[in-house]
Amino acid sequence: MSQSAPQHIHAEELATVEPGGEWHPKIVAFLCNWCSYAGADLAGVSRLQYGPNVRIIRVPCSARVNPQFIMKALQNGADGVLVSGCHPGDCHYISGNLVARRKFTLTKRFLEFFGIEPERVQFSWVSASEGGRFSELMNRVIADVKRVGPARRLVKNLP
Amino acid sequence: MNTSVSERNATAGRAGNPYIPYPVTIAEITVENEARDLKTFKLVFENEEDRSAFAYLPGQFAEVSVLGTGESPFGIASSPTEEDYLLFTVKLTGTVTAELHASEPGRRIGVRGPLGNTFPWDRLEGKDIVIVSGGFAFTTLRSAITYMLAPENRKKYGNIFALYGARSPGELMYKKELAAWKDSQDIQLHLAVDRDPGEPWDGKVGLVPNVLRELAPKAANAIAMVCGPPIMIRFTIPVLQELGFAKEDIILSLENRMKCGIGKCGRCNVGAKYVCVDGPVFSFAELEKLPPEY
Amino acid sequence: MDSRTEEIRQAARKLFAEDKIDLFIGFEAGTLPLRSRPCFISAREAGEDGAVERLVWDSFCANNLAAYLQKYHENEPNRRKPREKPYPRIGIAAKACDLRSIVALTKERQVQRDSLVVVGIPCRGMIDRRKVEAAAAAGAAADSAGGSAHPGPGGAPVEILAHRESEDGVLEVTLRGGQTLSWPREEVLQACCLECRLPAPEGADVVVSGEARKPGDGGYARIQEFEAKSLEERWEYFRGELARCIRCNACRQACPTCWCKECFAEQTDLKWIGVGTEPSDTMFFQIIRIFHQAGRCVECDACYRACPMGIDLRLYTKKIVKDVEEAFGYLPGFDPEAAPPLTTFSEKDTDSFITDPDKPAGAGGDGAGAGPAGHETHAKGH
Amino acid sequence: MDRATIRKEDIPKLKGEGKFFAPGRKAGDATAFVELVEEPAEILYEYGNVRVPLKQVFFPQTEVLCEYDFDEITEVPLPTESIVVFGARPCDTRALAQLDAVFSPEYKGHPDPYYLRRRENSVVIALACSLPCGSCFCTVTGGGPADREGADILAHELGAAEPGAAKPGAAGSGDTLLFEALTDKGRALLEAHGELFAEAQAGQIETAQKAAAAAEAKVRELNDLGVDLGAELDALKRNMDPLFEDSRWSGLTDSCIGCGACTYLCPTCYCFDIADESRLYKGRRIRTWDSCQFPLFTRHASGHNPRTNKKERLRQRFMHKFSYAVENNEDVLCVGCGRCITACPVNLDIRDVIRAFAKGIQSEHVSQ
Repeated sequence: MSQSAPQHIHAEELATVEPGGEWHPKIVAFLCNWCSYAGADLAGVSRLQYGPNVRIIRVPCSARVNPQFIMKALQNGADGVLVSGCHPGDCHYISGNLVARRKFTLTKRFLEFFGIEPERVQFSWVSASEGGRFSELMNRVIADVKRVGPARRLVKNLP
Repeated sequence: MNTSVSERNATAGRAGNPYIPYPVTIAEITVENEARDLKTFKLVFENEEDRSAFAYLPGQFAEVSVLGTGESPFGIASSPTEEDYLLFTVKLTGTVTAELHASEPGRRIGVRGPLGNTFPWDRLEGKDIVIVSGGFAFTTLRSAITYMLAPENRKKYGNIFALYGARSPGELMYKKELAAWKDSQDIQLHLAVDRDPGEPWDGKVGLVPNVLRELAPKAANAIAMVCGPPIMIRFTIPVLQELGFAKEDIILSLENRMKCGIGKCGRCNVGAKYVCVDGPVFSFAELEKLPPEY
Repeated sequence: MDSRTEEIRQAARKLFAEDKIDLFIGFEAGTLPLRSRPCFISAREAGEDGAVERLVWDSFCANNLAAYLQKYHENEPNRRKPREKPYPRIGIAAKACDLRSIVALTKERQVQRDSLVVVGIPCRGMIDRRKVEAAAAAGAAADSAGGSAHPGPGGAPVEILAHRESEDGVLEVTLRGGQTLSWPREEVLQACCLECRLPAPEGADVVVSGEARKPGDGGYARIQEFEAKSLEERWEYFRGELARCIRCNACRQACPTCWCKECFAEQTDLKWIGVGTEPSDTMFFQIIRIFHQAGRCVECDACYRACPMGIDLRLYTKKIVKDVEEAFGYLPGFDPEAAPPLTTFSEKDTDSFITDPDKPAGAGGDGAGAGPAGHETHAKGH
Repeated sequence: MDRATIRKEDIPKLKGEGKFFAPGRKAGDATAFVELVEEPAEILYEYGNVRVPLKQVFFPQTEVLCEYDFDEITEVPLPTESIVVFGARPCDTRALAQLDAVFSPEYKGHPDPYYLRRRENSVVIALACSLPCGSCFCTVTGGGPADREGADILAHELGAAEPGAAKPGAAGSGDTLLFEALTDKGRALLEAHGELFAEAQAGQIETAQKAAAAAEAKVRELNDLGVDLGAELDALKRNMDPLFEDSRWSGLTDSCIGCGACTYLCPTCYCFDIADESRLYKGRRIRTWDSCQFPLFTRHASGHNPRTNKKERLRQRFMHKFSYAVENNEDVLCVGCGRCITACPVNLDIRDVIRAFAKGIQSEHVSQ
């Protein structure tokens, strides 16, 4: 149904080329509700600058992020995907991010094995108090993705 | 079983391509029941030539097409005598129906059809008609009743008996039509609910097969048309046979998963018959010869 | 035919006679050369003449029979009352890989181990049909000057009419045209058998005689070689292989641990991938299908063997096996108690793949999955 | 000019303005009809049969029906390019004839414009089979290694090895082909390329006929399933229908793993799915091959499924081929190419099924 998450991981909506002609990558960020999302919020209220082409999808825990979400974002044209949760030990659900870490370890290596650029899919930990770290992280990811250019691999060719 | 496929229009879709839907607009959406999972969509053709190409008879169905979500087959609930629009009553079940239910009037969608065969109108002429229905399968029978009650058609048929049951009064669809038919001399309409509704109710109480046995419509020179959930059909057929209806005179309508609606895609077959083109209307005599894959 | 065929028949006869099983799953002769096929004998049939005698064992019993078990042991979720009908008791002829699958399925509660009687067969490795065809084509070309051999069906370079295996491990095939060629079976074994690290059927209830082959080295060398290639080369290879995919789902259906009642690929409400052959969809399907095997894949190569288009799926399944072992010290084996690696964690698990803005840039970590991660850790209970 | 010879090296010159398909090798050992884009084209002659059947040229696995932007439909124009296919085995062209019947407007009252348009614009050149494989049973289904059904031209390799020769001297050792035009479209192609053809000699025609007869005898020797379905359609139908409830189905289908390899690689299986795929509001409606072996094929939105298990699904496949198709089309939906046998991961063999019901037909003969 139209409300379902994956259908809405549409990066297409994001403006990709600014009037000046500079290419801005489309980044989808899956942030855990308790730490990273709050960190992003703090970055916002603290007026810390980071690239505008990020669309944040809030998830209850980084462990909620299924590799299928990442694939779906890439398929729908995201140039980069970031997943961020609480620092190990700080999970709201005690160990969600530790289980997630195993999943992400494999996801990261596996996607690279197929030939997906390592810059495209990144994982991080950001706490609720780390607004500065969040904006630095975003800028880092944006710079990385800019370096490798627009996503081609895995992007679904649709009219 | 009545009108052969080739006699009807060979193009089920725009520009002679049966896969391309006609553009239509949702003119009106009516919530049909208290559970709010049944809505009737009134669709209006955008092009006059499409409207006239879409020549149908009660019993047929069409593929309603929501771009981006897909297509689903629904029985046509309107009658060809209601010339200006098509009606489809849709139960909220899957992705297409959810998208339809979330729509507002004014949305443009598509329709492919008319598809399938019709009720056996040639055979029905001059006969008494017994209609038995339960739940939301009443749609194509609404079409049939409206068609027969039209002034130009009424004299072709004898006595029209209709029994329509639902779980509770709030689940009966087409309230306006039901009210009009109740007052009409042209049809004996009986409404039934499964159990005592605990509210004022002047209809029957009981399951459709039991109420049918009690009302006992005459089988002489009559044909029965039955639509409803499989369990109701299973218990209604013996009652009709008790009443004296021959297997050939019990008319049923089948449903199966469909995609193309034109006999190509291969999924709706029951034995060698394709529900989308050889059906959906079958007599009980025909169905008995087919494997039970529906 | 393997001399152990008779032993397997004896075992099945005994189990039926003692009323220990309702069904026996083994292999029977196939209808094509270089093929044996799964065979099902019910207790009712077992009394008939020649029923148990259908069972054979040879070098072509490659299918992983564990794939059939969930059908008979269907897991009924949220069942409160005890099951009315007992689970059918099944005897199964199992190689080590089938047995490892049975362990994995038992852990996932898809199979009731105590209603199975596993007849373990020390595995000598199974012969790879495609290797034989390729070797035969090369042999025939070298032998009959001035022309190639009679090609076989479906793109096979040569048509093999018959095969014969000798006890001392030589495979002889007869080609159309009467030519015969032979190889020591070691030369034409499946790669997964040559690499197999656990060929002995540990934990079987009955074990037939014979010795299993010597354990192989796991075959990670090819993965390391591939990891060392450039991103571009890896992508091109994947793209080229997947371009042949026809979405027949044979890989998924043949896999004993692909048991979801509804595959993510077929979910319609939450539609993950399209139904067509758009490369992005076929890739999405394979990446996630194989990822779902992390910590569960027993390297039986059922998917690779089943693929009618000969896609190199084993490269990717092996990669996930290697990563799981390197990162979490886990190899799906015979231990029903070991916790699957993705259901647990260790505080010492690697963090090396994390992008840390406080550290110098490097695109977050491992890079190309090249080699083992920084810290090797071990799963709980392993 | 109905019979003429052409040199193999000239075959790519038949391409014309449109598309030209011929057997080729994909990566790995898979073979298929590949589009030859440029000359000199590499055409594969050494093949028993290509793995992916000819249907993919006329009924591609994925086909766009229309595109849409929000609520506006843009029809995708029907294919207009001309198509020349060279080197289809006669079983594949016979399969085309069976598909023609299904997609024709006469079948159930509706045409399939996509398939029909491609067929109208095509010339199909069959290449007679000189060396049938062990899994071939074309003669059982009414065809044969030099069957003419569905083809516009039947080509024969001259100088191909005699089957059973001690030293197979390469299936394609001869460099000349004999063309027999079977339809007007075939004759037109020969005339349009008159400069490439030479008058066929009586000896060449005789050679081709001999090779065809020998190949046919070979198939009969390899696979005599005890029944000639093409000649006994009535008996087949009579014997298949009561089989619906036969207890043997579960034995025949026990080993099925429920994949779609048999149906996707079958040259006559045509079932398809229609689906929308879009990003936001823009997208396309596609149709793709589908398989009766998948549970989703028949599952209603309510969750009810008329065919719940693999026995029922596999029975549907065989009943469709040998009973329903006979009733609807007066022909079986099988050409005996053997692809489903070789592609099956568990060696489930359609010949076992045919043998099983052939017994019923044989016993009819005895009782007569």
